[in-house]
Amino acid sequence: MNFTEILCFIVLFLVLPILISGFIRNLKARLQNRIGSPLLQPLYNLYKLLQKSETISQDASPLFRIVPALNFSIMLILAVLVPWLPFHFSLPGSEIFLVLYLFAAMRFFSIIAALDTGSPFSAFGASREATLSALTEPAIILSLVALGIAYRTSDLNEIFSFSQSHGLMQVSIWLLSGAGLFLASLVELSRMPIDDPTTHLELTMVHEAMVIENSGPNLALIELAYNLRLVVYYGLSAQCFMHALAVLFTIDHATYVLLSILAIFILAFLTAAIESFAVKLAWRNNPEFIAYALTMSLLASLAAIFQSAFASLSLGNLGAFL
Amino acid sequence: MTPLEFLSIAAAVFAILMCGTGLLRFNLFLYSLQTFSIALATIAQSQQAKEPELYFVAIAIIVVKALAVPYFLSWISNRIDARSDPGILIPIPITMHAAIVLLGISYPLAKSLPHILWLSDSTVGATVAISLLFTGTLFMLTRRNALSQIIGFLTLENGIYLVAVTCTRGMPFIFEMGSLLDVLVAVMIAGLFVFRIKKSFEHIDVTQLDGLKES
Amino acid sequence: MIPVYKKLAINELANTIRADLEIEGNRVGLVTSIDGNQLITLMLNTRSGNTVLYQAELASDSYTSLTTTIPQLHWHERAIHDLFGLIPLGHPRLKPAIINESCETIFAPLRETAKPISDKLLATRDFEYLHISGEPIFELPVGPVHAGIIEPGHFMLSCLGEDVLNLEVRLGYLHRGIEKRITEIPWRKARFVAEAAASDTACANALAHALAIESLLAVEPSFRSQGLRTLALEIERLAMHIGDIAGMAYDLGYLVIAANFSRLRGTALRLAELLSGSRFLRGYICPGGVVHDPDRLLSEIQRTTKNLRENLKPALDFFISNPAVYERLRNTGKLSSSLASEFGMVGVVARACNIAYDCRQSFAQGSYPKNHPTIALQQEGDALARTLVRIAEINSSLDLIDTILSDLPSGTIGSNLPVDLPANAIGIGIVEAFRGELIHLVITDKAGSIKRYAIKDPSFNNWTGLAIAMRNNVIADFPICNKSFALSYSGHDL
Amino acid sequence: MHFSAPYPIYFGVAPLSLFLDPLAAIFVLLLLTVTMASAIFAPSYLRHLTGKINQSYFWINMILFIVGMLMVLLSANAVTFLVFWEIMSLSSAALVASDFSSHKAHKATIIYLGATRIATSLLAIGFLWYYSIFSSWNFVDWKLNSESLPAAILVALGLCIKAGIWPFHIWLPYAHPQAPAPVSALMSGVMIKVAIYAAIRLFVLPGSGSEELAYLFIALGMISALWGIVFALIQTDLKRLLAYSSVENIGLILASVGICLWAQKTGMKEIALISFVAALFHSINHGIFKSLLFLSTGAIDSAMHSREMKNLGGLSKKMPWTSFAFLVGAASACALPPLSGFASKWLIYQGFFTIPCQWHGKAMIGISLVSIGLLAFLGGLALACFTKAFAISFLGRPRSAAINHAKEASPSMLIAQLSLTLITVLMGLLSPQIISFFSLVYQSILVPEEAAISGFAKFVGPSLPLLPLAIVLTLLTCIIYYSVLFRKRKQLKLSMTWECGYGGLEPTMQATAGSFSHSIATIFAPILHYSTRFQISGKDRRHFPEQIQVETEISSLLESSIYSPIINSVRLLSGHFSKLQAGSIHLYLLYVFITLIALLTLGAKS
Repeated sequence: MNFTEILCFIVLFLVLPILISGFIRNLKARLQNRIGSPLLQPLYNLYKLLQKSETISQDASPLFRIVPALNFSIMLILAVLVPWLPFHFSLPGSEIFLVLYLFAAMRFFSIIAALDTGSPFSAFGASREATLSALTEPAIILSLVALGIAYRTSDLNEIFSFSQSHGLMQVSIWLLSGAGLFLASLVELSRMPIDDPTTHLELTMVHEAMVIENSGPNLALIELAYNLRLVVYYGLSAQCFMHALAVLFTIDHATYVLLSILAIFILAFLTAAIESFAVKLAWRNNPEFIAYALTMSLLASLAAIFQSAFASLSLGNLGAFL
Repeated sequence: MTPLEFLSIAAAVFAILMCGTGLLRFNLFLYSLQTFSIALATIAQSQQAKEPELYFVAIAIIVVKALAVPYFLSWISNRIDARSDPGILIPIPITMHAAIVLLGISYPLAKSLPHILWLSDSTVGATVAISLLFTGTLFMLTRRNALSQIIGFLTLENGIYLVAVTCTRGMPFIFEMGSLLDVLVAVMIAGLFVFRIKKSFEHIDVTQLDGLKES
Repeated sequence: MIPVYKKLAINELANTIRADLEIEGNRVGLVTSIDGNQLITLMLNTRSGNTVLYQAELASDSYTSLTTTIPQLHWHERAIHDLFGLIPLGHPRLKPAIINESCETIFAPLRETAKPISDKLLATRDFEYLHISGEPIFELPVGPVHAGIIEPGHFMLSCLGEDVLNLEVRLGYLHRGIEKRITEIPWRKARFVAEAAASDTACANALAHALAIESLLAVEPSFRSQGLRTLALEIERLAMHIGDIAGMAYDLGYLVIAANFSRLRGTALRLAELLSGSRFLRGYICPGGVVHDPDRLLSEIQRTTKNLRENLKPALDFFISNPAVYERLRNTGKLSSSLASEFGMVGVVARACNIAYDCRQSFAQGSYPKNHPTIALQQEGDALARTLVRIAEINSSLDLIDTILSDLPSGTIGSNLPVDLPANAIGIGIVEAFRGELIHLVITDKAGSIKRYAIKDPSFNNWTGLAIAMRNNVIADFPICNKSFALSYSGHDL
Repeated sequence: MHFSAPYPIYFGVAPLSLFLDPLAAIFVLLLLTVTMASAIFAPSYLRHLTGKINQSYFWINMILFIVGMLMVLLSANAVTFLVFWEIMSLSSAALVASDFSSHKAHKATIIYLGATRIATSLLAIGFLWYYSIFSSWNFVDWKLNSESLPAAILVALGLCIKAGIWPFHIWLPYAHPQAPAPVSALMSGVMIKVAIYAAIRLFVLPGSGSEELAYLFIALGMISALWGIVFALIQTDLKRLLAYSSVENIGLILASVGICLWAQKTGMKEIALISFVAALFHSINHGIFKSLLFLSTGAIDSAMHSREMKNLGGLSKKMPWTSFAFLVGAASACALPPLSGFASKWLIYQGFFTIPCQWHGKAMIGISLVSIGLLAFLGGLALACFTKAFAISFLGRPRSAAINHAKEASPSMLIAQLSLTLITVLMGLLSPQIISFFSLVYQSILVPEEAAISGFAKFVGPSLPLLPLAIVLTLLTCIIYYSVLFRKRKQLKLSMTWECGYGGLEPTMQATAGSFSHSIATIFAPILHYSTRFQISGKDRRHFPEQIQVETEISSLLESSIYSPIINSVRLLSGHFSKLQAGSIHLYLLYVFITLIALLTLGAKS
């Protein structure tokens, strides 16, 4: 990795989280024929929140204030470990299970922080988060494992480097994994159709209900971590789609980088469109939506196994398989 | 992997996704996509096998099965106010995962098929064809709405067609057209039946049709 | 209209009401008191359009609760308790309804001042929830101030996980003393107070007030003004229903449709502005007629209606033909037909439960006798049924507006009213507001001034329905249930 | 490191024979660590049980129990094993019964005794069978081949009962909560691992592997894991929750053992190594963090005299150190990096993941894919389970008045907990080193190819940079906390939790244990038999219910539809048998006579 790439990474790392969430907000407004807030509104919000003083519940334990900082730092580490942009730090530890359990750690702490204040709203937010994440976890792991099987490694950096390409089967693995990740990330990020981030109704929310007791700089950290999580998830699925593209066409690196960023914006656009045109699911129907994410990842792993089967066919050990 | 196989895998995926929702209109949309990819697969096959009349078959499939039939069925579902299917036996998401397992199983099955015309690269096609048969049957098994039964049947029919396209070099043109016409007529008649059932029973729940055996 | 007036002994009252309710088409309109010395009960017959007013004198501050045998009176009795300090003995849910419990003692604003409140009434007014026992139950307080721009009301949901087992509605934050105020001002000014009872129902309230006063004075407004009044009422219904659908779409997360309907509500409100000069039709209807003839603007109104209809149709189709909307609303907030009639639901809620009651037919006035719309009925009683009823009513209102506009009788718009109200008279105005049956009851004293002015908003009946419909739904369905009932807080609290 | 010391003491057929190899040494180390912690913990813990249990009775049984376990781990032949196994089982049963007054303890002891009886008899039959095949009591002589497979399966079932594997786990959630906390820690932390140790010694160490046993272990293990965590999730008693969570973890360990057996059979050296280390490491980890959690629960119990979550809440302010220890234990149970639970769970994942990557074995690929998905799901459920356990007990507002009088546990109890906490953290941070040490153990016993070992070491090191990760994480957190939050501490306002303007929320207005897990429980309603029971009373129930009582019920499908019918029929049968025992001498003489004739005829035949 050369200096320009590191510079690009840092710039995108700083700019994209704000820009993407601003973009989604603005686009949603435009789809409703409103002018909408400026693209940098999330930044202004963060600035405002950082200036504010903070009110916390008298029932809260010290954990309550440590968790936002802790979660944000986990998120920073994750953003470096996960290859969500087409630049690769060859850092150790960028490993499927480690990365996913770091995400799980964030969830663990945010659930605990939500329950810390003893607020009934954050309580059911936490309960929902726990339920949904348990259902989504298999989908996320399996879509990454499918890629892992295809490349025979659990190292994400290796998976997302362009080591091999095997034609259309590879394309389908990438596409299905990308789709699985994207659908699962909609659940993970509590967006439509699971959770409506724009609604004012505290009763229907997941993420917003969990952080209902947080305020000021504390909330700013949570928002920032959320925005970062959003781009990391979207970036990862965008990378999946881009790899599918790269199997089909030869693209030079600069174009590839631009296209990757474009892909993230396209996913953001998709989110905005879903949030404008989709109807929020009833709570009991959420598993049906998550089932789609799981289906995509299962199909991806099936495709990966098929591909291995073909690879082994070409190696001549067909007998071992049949 | 050839484009034919890629497209047929897409068809299998759409068929499996179809199992995951009870919303009839979404089912029909996915069915339409599935048929569309099968039609494209036919075109790919026609190029590969140099059989130009398959072009016409593909176009006919698109017009009849991918557009007309779904449109007709969605019109009926609007008319009789049937929008979703609650499912029966097992929860709808599980049906979808079962369909994936069946897709996995169809691979060894396809390999063990006595090959009429053994092309090493059409194993995937045969796998998909078998999985479409499975998926269609599973769909019919686990749904209670009469319209879903028709959709399941059509999926099954797609599977049979795909066997014909991938495992043989396609049936004679006239048979294709004939069977296509049959499907169209069958759907029309089934649609009319659904109307009648709705009129005489006030519902189109096939699980409750066992009440008929009394008379 | 003038009700038939009957005097009863207090111990006969319950039996009489029950006997009356046995008869097809009879329902209880309103139970209240005049000055704390008696109970009056307004019975309505929805078939013949006749009304009966029973009056039963009270010997003391307490009486045997009617609720124990007639469940639908529980809210009325709570209101009487708040307003007059009368105690219904044996009432299963005696707690503040109209005046919030933060007024720690009963001050009974409508009570005859001469009569003091006995000491035992000065008990605490704590709002006792129905506590559900069991380890896993947790309670979720919501409100009174909500995150959206809505009126204050507090809800207590007792939940098991996501499932709501019980909903307690706690209102009374908006009590403004409207009923009291009307008796204190000259009757000619009263219409401004009356229509402020619920501002989104301003037109219906003004009309009910006008009808009540006119029935006292035995004045018949001109045909043209009757047509204009019906027009105004239908425009209000149209605008508010569109607004409710927009709210529903918003709660469903269907943002594009929500934005679209919100815009169309603006168009409907523009119709109101063209007709009356006020977007919410305030100050338009007065006893004796209407205040302003939109003669030149009628063609403009016609054009806007046509425009609105054209825009509305695709939006409505888009909304309701979406199977996801359909599925989301179906079986959400289900209210059984039997419970709905036992608790005396009115309006959209009742019609969604297959109860064919529409004041536009039962108590037709204005242009309704000539061309009343068919009653939009649904069977299921869920949020979907209520939405479908609203949509049917939007369409019928549009038709009605067109019909009225096409042959509006010519003539004057107002008539001269006598200076004084008759003494010891009773007048009622019953109007189908967009939420349902709205009743204004005027009783004058022997000097001919208003002694008691009672308003019964449709929400008054329907709040109970919301609490029942929420049972066994999930928490996340509460906003949708609430929106499908679309109840008024201020109309209830008065 | 081999050490063998046969003694000329005979148990009828075989000498008392002990030996210590690295494998046994690791388990002995676990035993000693947990024993140490429990011993430090016990004296002040027992103070709150004064009057309920007899101290000398407790200590005698405790020592017997520990010695029993130690000797089981050290025994070199089957007879020694069985003798000390019995001592271990019976003394632990006596410990479960230590609270004489409690009816629950009686029931738990009976169930536990029944389970251990069956386990011992299965083991005894299996061992005899083994002996008849190999004509030796020594474990080293026992091979795993097609001939000895039935015996192996019998032994495996016996061990599964002891380990609390589905469907034999029934005794575990009764016995563990009833025992005093130090004993639960030993039982859950070590005793059930002894069964795993025996499984490893008997089935893995022969080195030949077995597919049948592997499939049995994987199936039972994964089912136990799912079953255990689902049941753990809906418990409201902390100790029962922990007991069920042990079922989950032991299931994962067994599944790993299964993978190891499969890999040995099919010659996948690397996978065998990974899953062996995974099983071993997770046994040790689980031993430590589960003991820690049990001890912390014991500390709560001694402070509050209750383990029901409905009485707890807000304890973190009263018992900060205990709550810290519990938090670390819970995080480790959720396998959060960089704690020890993660490292071993990671290896379990890798065991499954490597199978499709190596592209070997048709059915196993499917199984491993499903298992990975299931593991992820289990991870999510464990997260829900332990966030619930920690947050409902320690966070929020007090749910009962007793909490206001709660005090931090005594120093000795804290030392016990915190030392285990420290071990958990250290084992996580040093996991690459520990893992390579464990792989050496495997090497020293089984001598696999060098290539597998070196490949494995290369693969673990960079993939698990937990120590640098922890350091970076801590630094980052401190920097962010200091720069964003700490600076503003002067502006910090304390206020009530948002209470809708009502002035103080009631204790019921916060998450309850039952509500938190309700959504997931309804998903699993079919296997949990989860149902909600309403009792509505009042004069006019239709319109104005006056009292609503809600209870959720779970009854395990296994208990209701398999075990109780069996127990009932046994009871019925034993009723019939009791008629045989009429008390008449003549009747007994008749039995003797019949037996004599029967034996003579049998003897004549052979």
